[in-house]
Amino acid sequence: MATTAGTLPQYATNTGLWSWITTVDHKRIGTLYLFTGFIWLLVGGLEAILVRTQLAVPNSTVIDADLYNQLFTMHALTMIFLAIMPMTAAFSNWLIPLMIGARDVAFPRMNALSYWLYFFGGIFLSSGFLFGEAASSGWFAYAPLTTNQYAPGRGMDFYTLGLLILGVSSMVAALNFAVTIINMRAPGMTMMRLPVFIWMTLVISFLLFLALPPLTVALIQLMFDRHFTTHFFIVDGGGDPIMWQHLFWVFGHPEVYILILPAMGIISEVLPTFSRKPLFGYAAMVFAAVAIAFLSWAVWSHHMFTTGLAPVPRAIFSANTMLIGVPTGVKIFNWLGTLYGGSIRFTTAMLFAVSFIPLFTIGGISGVMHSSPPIDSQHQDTYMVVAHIHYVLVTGALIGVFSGLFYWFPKMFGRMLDEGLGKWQFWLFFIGVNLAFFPMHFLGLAGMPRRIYTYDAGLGWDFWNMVSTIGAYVIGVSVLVFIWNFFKTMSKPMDQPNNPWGAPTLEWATSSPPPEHDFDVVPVVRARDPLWYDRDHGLEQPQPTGHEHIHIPPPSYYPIVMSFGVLLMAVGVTTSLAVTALGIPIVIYSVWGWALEPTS
Amino acid sequence: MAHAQAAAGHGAPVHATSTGTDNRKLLMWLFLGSECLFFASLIASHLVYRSRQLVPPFPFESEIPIDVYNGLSETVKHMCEDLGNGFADCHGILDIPVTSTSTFVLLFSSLAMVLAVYGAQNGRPMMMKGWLLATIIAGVVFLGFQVYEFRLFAMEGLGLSTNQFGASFFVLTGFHGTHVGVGVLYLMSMLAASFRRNGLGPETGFHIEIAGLYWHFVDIVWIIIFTVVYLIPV
Amino acid sequence: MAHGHSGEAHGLNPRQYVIVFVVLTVVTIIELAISYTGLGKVGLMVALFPLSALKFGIVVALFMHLRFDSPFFTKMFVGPLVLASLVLLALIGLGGYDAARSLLASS
Amino acid sequence: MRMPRGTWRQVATLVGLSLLVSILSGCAISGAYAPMSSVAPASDHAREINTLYRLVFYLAVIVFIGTMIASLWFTLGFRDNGRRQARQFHGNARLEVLWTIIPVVIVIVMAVPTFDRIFAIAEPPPSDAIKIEVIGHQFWFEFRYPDLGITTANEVHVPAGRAASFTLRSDDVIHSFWVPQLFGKVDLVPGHENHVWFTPDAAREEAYLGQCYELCGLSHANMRFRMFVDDTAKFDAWAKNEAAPRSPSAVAAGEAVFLRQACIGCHTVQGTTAAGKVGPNLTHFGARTTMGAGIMPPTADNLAKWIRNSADFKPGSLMPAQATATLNDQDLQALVAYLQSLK
Repeated sequence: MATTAGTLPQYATNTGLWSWITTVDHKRIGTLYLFTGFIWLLVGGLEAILVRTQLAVPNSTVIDADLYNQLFTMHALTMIFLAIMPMTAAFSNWLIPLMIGARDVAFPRMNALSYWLYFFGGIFLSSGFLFGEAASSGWFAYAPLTTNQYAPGRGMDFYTLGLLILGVSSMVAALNFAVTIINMRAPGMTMMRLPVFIWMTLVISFLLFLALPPLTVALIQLMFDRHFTTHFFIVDGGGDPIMWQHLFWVFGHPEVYILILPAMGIISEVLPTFSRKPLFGYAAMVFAAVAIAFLSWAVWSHHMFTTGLAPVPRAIFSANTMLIGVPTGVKIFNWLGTLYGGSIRFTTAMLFAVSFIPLFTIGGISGVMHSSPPIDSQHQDTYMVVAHIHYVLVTGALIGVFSGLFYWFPKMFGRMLDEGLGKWQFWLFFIGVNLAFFPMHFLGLAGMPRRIYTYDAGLGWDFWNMVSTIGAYVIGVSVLVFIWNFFKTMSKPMDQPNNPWGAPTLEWATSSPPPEHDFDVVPVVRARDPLWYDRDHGLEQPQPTGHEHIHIPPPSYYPIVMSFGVLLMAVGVTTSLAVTALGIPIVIYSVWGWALEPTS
Repeated sequence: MAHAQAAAGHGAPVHATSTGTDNRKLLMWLFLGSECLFFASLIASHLVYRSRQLVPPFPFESEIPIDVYNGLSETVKHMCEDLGNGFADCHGILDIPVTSTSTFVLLFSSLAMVLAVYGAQNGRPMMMKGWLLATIIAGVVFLGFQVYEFRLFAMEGLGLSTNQFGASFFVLTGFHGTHVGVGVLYLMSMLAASFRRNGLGPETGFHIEIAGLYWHFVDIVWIIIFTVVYLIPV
Repeated sequence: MAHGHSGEAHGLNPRQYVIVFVVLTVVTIIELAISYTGLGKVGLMVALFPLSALKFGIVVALFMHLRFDSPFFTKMFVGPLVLASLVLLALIGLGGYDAARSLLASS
Repeated sequence: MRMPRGTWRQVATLVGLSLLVSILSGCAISGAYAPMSSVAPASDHAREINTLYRLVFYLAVIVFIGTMIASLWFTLGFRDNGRRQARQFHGNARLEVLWTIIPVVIVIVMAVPTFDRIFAIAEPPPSDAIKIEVIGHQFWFEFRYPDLGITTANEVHVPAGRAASFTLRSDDVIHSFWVPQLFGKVDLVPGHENHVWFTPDAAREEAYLGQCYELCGLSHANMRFRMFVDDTAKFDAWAKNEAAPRSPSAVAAGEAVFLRQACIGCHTVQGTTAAGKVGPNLTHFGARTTMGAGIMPPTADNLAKWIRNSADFKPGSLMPAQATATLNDQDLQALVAYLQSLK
C-alpha cells in the first residue's frame, strides 16, 4: 500500500535543530540513537586501535600505563553502554511501532527522555578524558581498586555517576518498550505472531529493568564509599570486595544477553527475508530466548570462579552456565534450518547475517568451555576470554547491527546503501575480525593476561599480537568504507519502494521512509509473516477511508530540560554541590511541566 | 477511536490496548517490579553486612570482649556496661516501640490512601482530598520519625562509617525514606492539582489510583524492612 | 468505555477497607508480641516471615487492587517479585558464606 | 537434496583450509615456544585440568566444524540460481527435539568430569605439603614459609615431587596468582583467604613464569614472579640460606648508606636494624635472578636506575624516587654493591 500523498507532511517539512531537540517521534529518536551510537562506536573503535597499537610489539612505549588503563576501560564502557546498546535501541525505537503496527511507542516523551539522558550521560561518562583522568579500573570496577585509597582521582566518579545516568536512561527505554510491545499491537498481532526481533526486544527490556537495580545499588554503595565514609567494599571497615562482584555481575551477566539478543533478533529477520522462506522453528526461537533470559539470572558467579567461591555454588553456577548452551544451540540450529531449502540472495545484509552463525558459534563455544570452573581457572583473565567476548560482541552483536543497518536502511532513509561498497566492507570486516580476534585464543592459551599495557618478548606472544593489531586496522578500514558508503548513499535521491527486499514483516507495508504517523490505516495482521500471507492469499491491507483524524503527539522540550538537570546534578558531585543544587529545581520544574503539558 | 480522542483532554490518549490494560498502569506495575529488585539488593547487602559487627553500636543487645569495650569512644561506651567476667554487655540501638509507632503511622497512611482512591473513583472529591491530605500528613509524620531515629542514632555514636550496620542501615532505610519523600511530593502535587478549576480532569480516579500503587508499594517495602531489620535479631 | 478505570468502583467499600486495616494492625501487633517472646533467630524467622508475607499479600491484593484488576498485572508483578526473592536469597547465601569464612580466617 | 556440483568441493576446501591454519597456529602455543602456555602442564593438578580441557576442546571442535560445514553447505548450496523456489516450511518438531537433546548430551558429558574436578580441587592438601603464604601487594608478590622462617619476594622455590600448599591473601587490592603450567589461577582477595595446592612433576633448572592476572592498578603488567621447582637437596640448601640472616660478607659501606637512608622505612634486611614491612624483604636480594617483581635482571645499572626512580620501570611504584640531593652517586654505587652482595 502506498502512502497517500499529502497526508500529514509533518515528517518531511518539519526540519531544523529545534524540531530534532523537541521531537517525540520514535523514528527520529531512533535516528538520533543511531547517529549518536555510531559516533561513539567510532570513539570506542579509536580507543581499541590505540590499545592494539600499543600491544603490537613487546615492550612498546607508544602509550603509557596510565593512558592505557583509561583507554581499555573506556573502550569497554563506550562499546557496551554508548555504542552497542544504543544502536540496538535505535533499531528498537525505529521498528517496534512499525513492526507491531502501532503509530508510536506508548510513551513518546519518555522515549525522548531516555535519548537525552543517554546523550548527556555518554558525554559525562567520557568527559574524564578532558581532565586526563577517565575511569581506569576496568569496566567491572572491582573494589577496592576503585575506592578512594587506590583511585583517588575523579575517574571513578565519572564512572559511577555516568553509569547511574545511563542506567536511568535504559530503565526508561526498557519500560517504554515493554509496555509498547505488550499493549500497542495492531489487531491480529498476537504474541506468537510478533517478529522475533520484537520478541528479543521484549526479553531484553525485562532483563534491563530487572537487572539494572542491583547495579544501581552497587554504584550507590561505591559512591557512598568514595564520598560519604562508608566501608561497603573497604576491608578495614568490615566491607567485602566480593559483594561488589556479586552485585555487579547480577547485572553484568544479563547485560551480556541484553547486548546479544537484539542482534539475534535482527538476523532472525534478515535470514528469512533473503532465504525467501519463513523462520525455522519460530516457537523454539522465542522459548529459547526466554530460557536464555531466565537462566542469565542464575549464572553470574561464573565470572567469579577464581575468587575462592565454595565448591557447591561453583558447581551450581557451572551447571546453569552450561545449560545456557542448550537454548543457544537450538537458536543456531534453527537459523541453519532457515537457510536449508531456501533460495538465498547474497545481499550485504545477508552476508553479515550468515557470517553471524559460524562466528558467533566460535564465541558461544568458548563460552561453554569457560563454564567449567577448572578450565576457567586456566582461561580467566587471559586473552582467551578477550577472544570469547569479542567473538560474541563484535562478530555477534556488532555484525547484527551492521546486518540490520543494511537491511533497514531503505526503510529508514528511503535510499539503498551501495551494495558494491557494502560487500567490500563485509569482506574487510570479516577478514579483520578474524585476524584481530582469532589469534587471541592462541595468546590466551599461551598465558597472556588481559589488561596489561606491556609484555616481554620471548613468551610466544609477539607474532599473534602483531597479527591481531593488523586485524584491528583492517576492521577500522572496513568501518571507513561504511562511512563512505553512507555519505555516497545519502547524496542520492529517495527512491525506495515500500518493500524493496520483498520482506514479510509489517514495517515494509508503509512507505520508505514512513510518514510521521507510520501507517495511514492501522494494519491488520492475519499471520506470522503478514505481508507474505497477504501476497500468497491475494489479500490487501485496509486502505484509508475518507478523512480520518490521526493523533500525533506534539513535540516537547521537557525531556531535554530534565536530562540537562540530571546532568547538572551529576556534574555537581564531581565539582561543587552548588551545581547539584541548581540541577534539582530544573528537574522538578520539568517534571511539573511534563505532567501538565497537554499531549493532544 | 474518536470517542477516546475527545475524552482524553488530559493525559495521554486512551487506546484500546492489546491486553485491555492501561499503558500507564502497566508501566507503574513494571516499574514496581523493578523496584523489587532494587530493594532486594539493598536488603541483601544489609543482611550480609550487619552480621559483621566488630564495634558497637549494635542493632541488638550483644556481648563484646572487655578489651574491645576498653577501646571504645565515650560516645559509644555509655551503651555498654562491664559485666566483670571479661565481657561487656551492649544495648541494642534499635528502639522497637518507637519504630512500631511509625510503622503503624505508615500502615494507617495506606488505609488513608485507599480511601482517597475510593473517593476519587466514586466521584466524591471531598473524600478524596481529605484522605489524600491524611495520607500526606501520615507520610510526613513517618519521615519525622525517621529523622528522629537517625538523629538519635547519630547522637549515640552510630554514623555511616562507624560500622557496617550503620552504613547498610542508613543506606537501606534512607533510600526507603527517599521513596516516601518522593511519594509525599507526588501526592502533594496531586492534591494541589485537584484544587484547580478542572481538578484532575475526567481521569481523576485513575491518576489517584496510580499514585496509590506507588504509595502502597513503599508501604509493603517497609513491612519487609520492619520484619527483617527490626524484629529479627542478627 | 475508554474510561473503565475512573468511573467503575472496583475493590472493597470503605468499611471493608477499615476492617482490612484492623486486620493488618492486629497482625503487626502479633508480630511485635512474638518478637518479645525471646524465640531464637530461627524461631523468629519461622514465625515472622509468614506473617509479614501475609501482610504484604493483603496490601498488594486488596489495597493495590491486584485481586480485582486484570490478572495480567499480577503476572507482571509476581514474576519480578519471585525473581527478587531468589536473588535476595542467593546474595545472602553467597555473601553470608563469605562473611562466615572470612570471620573464621581472621580468628 | 540437490545442490550445484562443486559446492561440496568449496565447502571442503574452506573447512580444510581453516583447520590447517588452526592446527599450524596451535603448535605455536606448546610449552617450547610459549613458556606460559596453559596447555603444557607440569604438575598433577595442571595435568588433570588439561585432560578435562582437551575433552571439552575436542567436543568444541566437533560442534564448530559441524556448524561451519552446515552453514557453508546451506548458504552455498541454496544460492538463488534463478530456478529454485524456496521451500516453504515452518519447522520440524522431530528435528527440533533432536537438536535440543544433542546439546543436552554434550553438556552432560562436560558436566560430569567438571563436577568431579571441582570437588577434587577443593580437597585439602596432604599433610606433608610444604606450606607457603602468598601476599599480594601493589605490585609484587610476597612469599612466606611459616615453617621454615623464610620471607622472600617475587621468586618462590618449591621442592619437586612434594605437594606445595599456598595460602593466598592480599594486602591492598585484588590480585591473581597463577603459574600457567603448574596450577589453576586463584585470586588474592583482601579480607579473604584462598588456597591452592599441587605437586610439581620434576625439578627444572629454568624457572616457571607467573604473573598477576587481575587488574591491580598502573603496573598490573609489571607484577610478575618466578617459581623454581628444585630437587630436594637444592631446595634444602636454598631454604637454609634464605632462613639465615644476611650474609656477613655484605659490603659494609653500602650497608651504612642503606641504614642511613629512607630504605629501612620499607625494607627488611635480617641481621640489621632495617625492619620495614612495606616493600620486599631484601635479606637475600643478591640471590634472586630478577628484580622489580620479575621485570628485569638485577644488574648494577638497572639497580642504580631503579633506586633513582623506580617509576621509570614501573609506573605507580610505591618506592619514592631518590634525587642526588638525598643520595649522591658515590653512595648509590655503594648501595648497589651492597644489594648485590646480599646473597
